[in-house]
Amino acid sequence: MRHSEIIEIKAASRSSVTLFFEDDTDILPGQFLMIWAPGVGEIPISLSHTGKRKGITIKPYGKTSSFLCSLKKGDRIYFRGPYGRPFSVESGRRLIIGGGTGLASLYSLIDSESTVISSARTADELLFRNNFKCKRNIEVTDDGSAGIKGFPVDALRSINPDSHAVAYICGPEMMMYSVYNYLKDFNLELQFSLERMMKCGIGICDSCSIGGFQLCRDGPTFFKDEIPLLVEFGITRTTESGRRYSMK
Amino acid sequence: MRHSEIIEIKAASRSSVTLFFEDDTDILPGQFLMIWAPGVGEIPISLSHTGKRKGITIKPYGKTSSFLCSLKKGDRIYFRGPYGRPFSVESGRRLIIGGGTGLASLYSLIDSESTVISSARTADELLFRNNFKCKRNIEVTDDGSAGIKGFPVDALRSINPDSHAVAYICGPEMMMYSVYNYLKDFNLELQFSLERMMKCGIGICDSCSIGGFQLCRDGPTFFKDEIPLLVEFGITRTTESGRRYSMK
Amino acid sequence: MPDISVTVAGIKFRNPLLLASGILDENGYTIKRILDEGAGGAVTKSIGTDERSGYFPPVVVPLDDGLLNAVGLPNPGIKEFGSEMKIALEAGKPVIGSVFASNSEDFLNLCSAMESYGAYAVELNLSCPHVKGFGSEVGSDPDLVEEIIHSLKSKIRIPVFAKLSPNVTDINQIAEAASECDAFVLINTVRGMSIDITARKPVLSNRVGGLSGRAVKPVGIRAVWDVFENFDKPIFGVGGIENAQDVVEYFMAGASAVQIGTAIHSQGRGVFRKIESELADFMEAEGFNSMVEMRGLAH
Amino acid sequence: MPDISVTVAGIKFRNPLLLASGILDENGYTIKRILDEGAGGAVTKSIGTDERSGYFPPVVVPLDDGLLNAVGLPNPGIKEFGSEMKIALEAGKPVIGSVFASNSEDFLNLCSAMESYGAYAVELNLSCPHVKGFGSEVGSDPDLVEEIIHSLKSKIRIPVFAKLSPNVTDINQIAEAASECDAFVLINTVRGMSIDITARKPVLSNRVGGLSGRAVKPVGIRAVWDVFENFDKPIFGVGGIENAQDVVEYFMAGASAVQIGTAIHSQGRGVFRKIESELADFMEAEGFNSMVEMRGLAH
Ligand SMILES: Cc1cc2nc3c(=O)[nH]c(=O)nc-3n(C[C@H](O)[C@H](O)[C@H](O)COP(=O)(O)OP(=O)(O)OC[C@H]3O[C@@H](n4cnc5c(N)ncnc54)[C@H](O)[C@@H]3O)c2cc1C
Ligand SMILES: Cc1cc2nc3c(=O)[nH]c(=O)nc-3n(C[C@H](O)[C@H](O)[C@H](O)COP(=O)(O)OP(=O)(O)OC[C@H]3O[C@@H](n4cnc5c(N)ncnc54)[C@H](O)[C@@H]3O)c2cc1C
Ligand SMILES: Cc1cc2nc3c(=O)[nH]c(=O)nc-3n(C[C@H](O)[C@H](O)[C@H](O)COP(=O)(O)O)c2cc1C
Ligand SMILES: Cc1cc2nc3c(=O)[nH]c(=O)nc-3n(C[C@H](O)[C@H](O)[C@H](O)COP(=O)(O)O)c2cc1C
Ligand code: FES
Ligand code: FES
Repeated sequence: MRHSEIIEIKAASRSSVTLFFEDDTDILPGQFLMIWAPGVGEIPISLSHTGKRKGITIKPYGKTSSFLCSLKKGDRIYFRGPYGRPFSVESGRRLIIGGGTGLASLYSLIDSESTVISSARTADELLFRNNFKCKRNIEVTDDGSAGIKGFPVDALRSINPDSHAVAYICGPEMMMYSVYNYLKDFNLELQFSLERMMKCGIGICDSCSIGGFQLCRDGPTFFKDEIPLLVEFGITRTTESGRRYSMK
Repeated sequence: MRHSEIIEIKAASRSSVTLFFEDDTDILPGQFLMIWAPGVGEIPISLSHTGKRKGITIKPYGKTSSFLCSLKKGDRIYFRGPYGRPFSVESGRRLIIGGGTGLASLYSLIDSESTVISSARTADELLFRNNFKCKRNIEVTDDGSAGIKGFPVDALRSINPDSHAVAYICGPEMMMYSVYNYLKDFNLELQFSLERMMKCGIGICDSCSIGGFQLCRDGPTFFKDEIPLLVEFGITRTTESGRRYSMK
Repeated sequence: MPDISVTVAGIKFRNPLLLASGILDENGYTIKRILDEGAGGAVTKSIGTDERSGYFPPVVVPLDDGLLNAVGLPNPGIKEFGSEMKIALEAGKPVIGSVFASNSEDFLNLCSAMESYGAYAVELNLSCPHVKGFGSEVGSDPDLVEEIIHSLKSKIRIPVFAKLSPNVTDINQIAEAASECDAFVLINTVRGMSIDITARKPVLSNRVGGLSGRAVKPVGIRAVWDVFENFDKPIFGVGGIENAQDVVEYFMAGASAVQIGTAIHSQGRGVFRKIESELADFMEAEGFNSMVEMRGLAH
Repeated sequence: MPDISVTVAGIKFRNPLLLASGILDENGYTIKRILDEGAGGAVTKSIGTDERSGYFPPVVVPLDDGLLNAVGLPNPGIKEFGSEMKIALEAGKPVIGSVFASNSEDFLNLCSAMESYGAYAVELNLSCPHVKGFGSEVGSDPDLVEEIIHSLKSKIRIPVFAKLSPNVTDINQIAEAASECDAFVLINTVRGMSIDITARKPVLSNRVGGLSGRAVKPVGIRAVWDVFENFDKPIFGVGGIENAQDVVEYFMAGASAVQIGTAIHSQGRGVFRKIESELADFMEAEGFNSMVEMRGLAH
């Protein structure tokens, strides 16, 4: 395990925080670290801030993420990685679609020409709100407390996807599934960063597998033309025990 | 283990042979290989011919060396290495003193300006006889069947050591001990390649140690000013079991 | 072209390289893909009677020369596993069902279910080093091992393989107890542990785990050698296999086929195809026509 | 400056880094040099009652991550070894006499001789994995181990250390049998084997050997952890130590001092000085003042 000291902490939404630390490793957008909280657990976390000064943005959810959110400046974080296939950074106008903490792994891809669709359950869960510069930012909330009431696909209807070269999408699988089905017949390139339970992060435990591919190693980035190969995408997934269940 | 095919075999004396093989590794004069005869044994052997086409010159002595001398062209030899500190190749005139198979490890150092003292028990055991070019070759045999009757020190009396820049010496320890005592007060640099039983070749088994130094790793090359540190040199040595005995 | 197929306990494998139990073989789609991508056969994750979530992460520590793991036998329970077997078997290659239990009755139920799912054989995990009450705790008790295998052999028609642990004083004693089996599988992981010195804690949530990969190859070679010397039975060699040389080393020690796990970590799923082609090259260069010619050759 | 000295069983070591038995410690001059060059203490090669030549070479196989060896307990016999002890003790640092035998009478004679030669302690090799009738064959029999140590403790005044093998089903059972000792030494090598596939033969002349070095570190850490959990006694940690991090890992698992062998192969005799200075740096950075503060800290 490597370790670093937390040099700064910033709120990223009402409950989510960004932890900043320094580390010399090159980590590309879309890659992740396995973050270890000794005695608590280990979870995969994408980098929201790449570069020498690195940042991870975490929402308190279960025990490990909640523990990480409670850390203070000066505390240590432990991690291994980076792991996974990064996004392929394309030239041209970008459409960024982030659901929940999914926006974290997309954050470093946002530029002044981008269209950003950010969604969350409620307004105060929107990540990095007013904290990035882009051409257009469409907010979407489940409850309508900010922006469009509904889901990212609802926001998509108000823009022209083909005025973008590429879309980068990250969020809950059912959200990505609906976005894929909506966008797949347009011309722009699609890059999805999928999310499934990961126990090992290095392609051996099978907990993150989808249609025979390991998300932690073959992904988490998958391209438009690869999605049909992921026969389980949006359909079934497995629990900690490996029990298969339907997502519908 | 690495392995190579024997591409040529040449007699080096009545009973000794040189086995030639190709190997890409860089091996310097004075270094050795641990040569393995599967099912028979493993012994250290110096390179008599360095360069891409390599040669080892072996005298049938115990079971492993005898087995190696019985190999045919096309057979495989197995080895690991190179190991050991090589000779330091100095400019200036060289005095080469080889006793028995000791001349093997010196062979690649002989040049047209060298004085070579080659010794063996009998004439037909002299290694590489008439097979090298040098300024002067003094032969010495125990029984007087060729050249001077006696030991290398006897030949030394007939030359001026200080007309040489460096002496390279390899042979039985008592021979080297007497050569050291004779030459130590002259001005030329001395480099000895010592020989003791070696079981591991890599500095862990202690079978080749001399005054706390491992011949296989700190040596086999030792310089004039290091010899006094080798408190056992010419005095005591140990058997296969580690039992110490006096060499006098 | 040398023939790299092998037949073990009546089962024909197109190549001798099986996926080892516990690595990428919990999800039927993954097993199918690995078989499609070149493995000669696959052993499933070890399955028990009841659902288990396994241990909380960290469940694995990557080391320079291998892995330390304590996954904790997560599995959906034998009932749920039928659907995964069905998907895996679509590859049209042998799938072997690995099972774990603490008594012979449970082993029998698990094996019967695997048989009914179409498993080509069952592999008894008598050797997992990190779960209380299972694995090597069962596999180090010769009487229990003998009873389990004896009771299975009269009731199960597909071959029964016994996977043994290297973490015992005398592996031949356990092999003797298991000698009614149709083949031995050697070895499971070696008990080990890793502590993070800045966190001042063991890394694995279970603390103790099993060492696999390059580090344990000499341990596996020796186990196969010893059991080959004493028993006239097929052996699957497992532990640290990364290339064709390693496969041949296991064969010369006495293996009839091999299983590969940790090398997938260092080389990805492509490791099966890679070794397959290296193996044919080696055999051609050294004059071997079939795998069986190499078996036990170093004895 | 943090204090890196340790006191184990009443013996003070200027640093916790001892030379392990069997590596460069047959010749008194070598032991003396290693002590002069930085080791905190040294354990001798294991000495028996009679002279033994050991096995014919090859006696060692260098691997990427360690060594496999079957040296075969060469030793000049206890009578002859007095002169080596004398030379070694000139370094003015603790020298521990390692001995091997197959019964308690021989162990007693060996230990008495070591005591008379000035050994600071004796270490019983109950764990060499590759010599018939000695080492782990003795060390896997709890009754014999208990008898040997019991008979020694009443007659030998210097501390008695028990070096145990990891090649057993339950190391705590053997530690229990040895629990009259003054300290445990964990671990000896792990049984293994290596075959050369072009020669088609095991490399070691004895075929089976013992694995040491980096590959076995997790096995050693786990053994120290387990014995520390169950016994209130000093422990020497051995196995795969190459740097200060490894030393600290052993301490946090429960070691009171460590021994180093195979790292001399990769790094030379200078490894003791190197680790000594790394250790002080680590302690300073992490705020430790003494070695004992780190002992068992990961439990
Ligand atoms: C590629 C990727 C990137 C991610 N990036 C981010 C990010 O940037 N920000 C963010 O907030 N989240 C991110 N996540 C989600 C994150 O990894 C966690 O899944 C999430 O925070 C919930 O963790 P937790 O606190 O519930 O963990 P815990 O409840 O402590 O669970 C941790 C892990 O333990 C395992 N587990 C759970 N229950 C059991 C059980 N009963 N037995 C055995 N094992 C069990 C699972 O593997 C689970 O993931 C990412 C996930 C992935 C796959
Ligand atoms: C650096 C170096 C370079 C050398 N170069 C050459 C060279 O170029 N040409 C050459 O002819 N010779 C060379 N030798 C000598 C050579 O290595 C052998 O020592 C010599 O050939 C005798 O070997 P053998 O056939 O008797 O081997 P064996 O009798 O088979 O013995 C091999 C080794 O086994 C060990 N041994 C012997 N008896 C026992 C026993 N009872 N129990 C356990 N182990 C035992 C010893 O380590 C011995 O060296 C060199 C030696 C050294 C140290
Ligand atoms: C992550 C992981 C999980 C494993 N799970 C199991 C298991 O469920 N059942 C089993 O019999 N062996 C299991 N093993 C052991 C392997 O099948 C194999 O015996 C061992 O890893 C040595 O082979 P390798 O070095 O090729 O990995 C597991 C090994 C690893 C690394
Ligand atoms: C070449 C060699 C010889 C050994 N001889 C002995 C021995 O005589 N007695 C003994 O107790 N242990 C012996 N050992 C085991 C070591 O003392 C040590 O327990 C083991 O090598 C693990 O430590 P390491 O990884 O630092 O080498 C030997 C090890 C090696 C590599
Ligand atoms: S997390 Fe284990 S295979 Fe992907
Ligand atoms: S031959 Fe073993 S130390 Fe030199």
